[in-house]
Amino acid sequence: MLSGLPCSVDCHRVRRFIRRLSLVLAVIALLGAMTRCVPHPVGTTRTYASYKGKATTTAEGAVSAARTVLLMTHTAAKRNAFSSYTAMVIADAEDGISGLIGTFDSVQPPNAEADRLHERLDTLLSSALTNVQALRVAARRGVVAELAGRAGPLRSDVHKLQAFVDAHQ
Amino acid sequence: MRLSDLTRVAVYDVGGKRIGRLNDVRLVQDGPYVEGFGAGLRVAGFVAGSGRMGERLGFNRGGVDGPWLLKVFFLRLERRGRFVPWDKVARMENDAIHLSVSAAELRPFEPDE
Amino acid sequence: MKKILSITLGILTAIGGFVDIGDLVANAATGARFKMALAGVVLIGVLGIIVYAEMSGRVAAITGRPVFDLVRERLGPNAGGANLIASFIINLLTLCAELGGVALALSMIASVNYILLIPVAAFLVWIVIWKMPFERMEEMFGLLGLMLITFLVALFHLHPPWHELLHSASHPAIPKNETPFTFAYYAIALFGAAMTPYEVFFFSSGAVEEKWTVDDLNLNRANVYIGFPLGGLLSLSIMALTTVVFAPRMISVDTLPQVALPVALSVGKVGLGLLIIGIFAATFGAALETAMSSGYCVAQYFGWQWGKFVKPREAARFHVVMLAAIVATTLFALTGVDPVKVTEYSIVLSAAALPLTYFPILLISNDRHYMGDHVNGRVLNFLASIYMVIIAVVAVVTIPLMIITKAGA
Amino acid sequence: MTAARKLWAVLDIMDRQLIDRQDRFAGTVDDVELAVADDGTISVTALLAGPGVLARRMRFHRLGPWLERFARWAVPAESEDPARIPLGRVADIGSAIHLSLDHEDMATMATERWFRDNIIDHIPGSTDAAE
Repeated sequence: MLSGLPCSVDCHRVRRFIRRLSLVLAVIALLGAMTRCVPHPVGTTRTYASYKGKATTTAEGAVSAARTVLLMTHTAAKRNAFSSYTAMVIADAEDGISGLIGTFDSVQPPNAEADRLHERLDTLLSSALTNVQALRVAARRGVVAELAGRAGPLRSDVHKLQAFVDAHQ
Repeated sequence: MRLSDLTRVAVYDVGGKRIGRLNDVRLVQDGPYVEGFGAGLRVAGFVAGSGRMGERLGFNRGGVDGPWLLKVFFLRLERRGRFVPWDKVARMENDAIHLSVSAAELRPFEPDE
Repeated sequence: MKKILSITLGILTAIGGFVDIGDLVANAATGARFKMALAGVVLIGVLGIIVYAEMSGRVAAITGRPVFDLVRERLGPNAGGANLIASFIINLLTLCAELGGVALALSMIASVNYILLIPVAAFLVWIVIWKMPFERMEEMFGLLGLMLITFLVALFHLHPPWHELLHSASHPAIPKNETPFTFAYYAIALFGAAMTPYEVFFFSSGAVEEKWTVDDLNLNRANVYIGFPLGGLLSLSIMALTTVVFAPRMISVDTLPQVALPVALSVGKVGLGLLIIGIFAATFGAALETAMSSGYCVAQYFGWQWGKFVKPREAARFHVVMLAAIVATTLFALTGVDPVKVTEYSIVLSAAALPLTYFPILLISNDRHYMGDHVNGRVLNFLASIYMVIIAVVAVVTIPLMIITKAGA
Repeated sequence: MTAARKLWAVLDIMDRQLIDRQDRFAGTVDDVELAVADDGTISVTALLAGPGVLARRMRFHRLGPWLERFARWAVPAESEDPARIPLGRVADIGSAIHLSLDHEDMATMATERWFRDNIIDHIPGSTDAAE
């Protein structure tokens, strides 16, 4: 191009600016392209397949939270944890599940099939949330040792959620 | 005058060809005596190069001695710069230094100087 | 005992770097998600920080110049200033998260919402910086942080399948429900956690605070060779614990209390209690490290008087910077931001800023005008060069990866 | 007689830590002042330190001179320009630059003094020795 010819300071600056700008734009374009390759748990969706993907991710999250609670009740039953700590772990799981419900509900189901899927998962999630809540209340009251005995309903929620995940993968 | 008024100023040879920017200034402690310091610091010359940071990390001019990979890389960069003794400066303007010699007569700085 | 106390600088630096709030959770999360597949990254990170922390301590001992002084001196005010802004923001983000971490650790015992404990945590951090001599500070929090060894004890007590753990570590494989991008993202988070720049800011400034000289080079080595591997060991034992306890149950880790659950399961209340003390000390230590690093960076860039070796009124700007940093981050933490998320971001951002910090250290530790005969040896330079390349690659790919994976989601 | 010492102005002097005669940190070398003698030789006459000097060097054309004026006003120094450290007050140029000055007299101290007098001195314990 102009290299070799004398060039004012401004001309150098302009050239450098254009070079940098084009580099930045190229990187942004590349990232945009790559982002589409990665599955996302949340966001808008148009097809049933991607809606199903989001439903599975949500259910997996709920399974993780609920299993944390079960493990906690098991630990607490052996008198292996303080009640303040136990309540905190359960409360965190509860927050997690209600967060998942909120995000999942904000996704628009694309068709009638998705509506049915939504309804089924919603039932499972709210049941899990209710049962975790009950355990949290019990833990806050200090009846930590009895938690394991009260965890039966949550255990069956986990089974159902896991079955949901397995069925839709 | 401040050192920062000199650094990064464009340098032109006797034929008006741009040979780069002023990178660093060579000081020799043989100037007029300064009470409390000793012999003064006299400007003996300067190095003109591209003005990029890679050329003033101290591999050629300073004491940086390794690692091998970086040394090879940055020494080549620094060697692109040319040393200009101050007596070869014809005139100085606000944003330009004009030399009384041609670019071909200049050579890279040798650390022993 | 005196010997143990003299390496607490390394221990505190390493614990604050490797097992602060973000890393506690990041290590646990990687174990649960990838089993031990990323253990190698921790080892690579440990070796990297050993190489560069040793250099920074040696330069500080011989010349009295801490890291940010070198950054300004060799990179100049512009690139040095860019590093200052980046490092300062990273320090603030991390400090904010650590204050949350200290509060969380307290609330695991105290049954009080952790948000209410954040101002308490912040005040404690400030009063320690204001009042406590540097050596007392590092001894107290370095030694209390050793309680985190409970992680290791809990791991042994579970009689884990060592062969499987070792196999998973030596044959890293990406689980089939994960993408290479998330795998790489977590690898960078672990590497970035091992090599967070505030470790060398703190370590080298600490060497100056303790007035190390050329006679203390062995002390420097002892601090580095014991402290950082210890941090790495803790990090790996957390990963192994969650590999054993959480991965088979498909539990993913995203909160700090969850990290302690395998320990409670394995060694019970006493272990849990000791662990919580350790977590408190580690997050508190990291809060001290980042709060003071924010003061060190700014003061060293501008050449102001800094350090706890003078009275606060003789280093007024240094103390004002730290006080302002604590106040600002406390307000930010009180908004209820998730401390774990905040450190994850700050670790990854710091990975992008690594070269501007580590490159000047490498230059000066090779500069005969500074170091005389104590310049780097060949083997060290060979290793350091390899790490410089790794650091440069990491710096380039970090932010793109963060965008692609939506921060590891 | 030994050969005269040789230095690079940017590499060996610019941006180095200044240390005063009581071993306190006293700013960094933010610029170097040069003067042309009658015979055309140029020599270093002073080191310059202070936020204004740095800002001007970094091409903040308004902020730099303004900060320099502020420092001159705020620091009641013996010398008329507190940002200026005459070469005669430079004791040694090494990995840091040692001065035979007191840092209280320097431009870099203007903000330090303000923060000390208006904030730090109001907090109990500010004069406690740390060790």
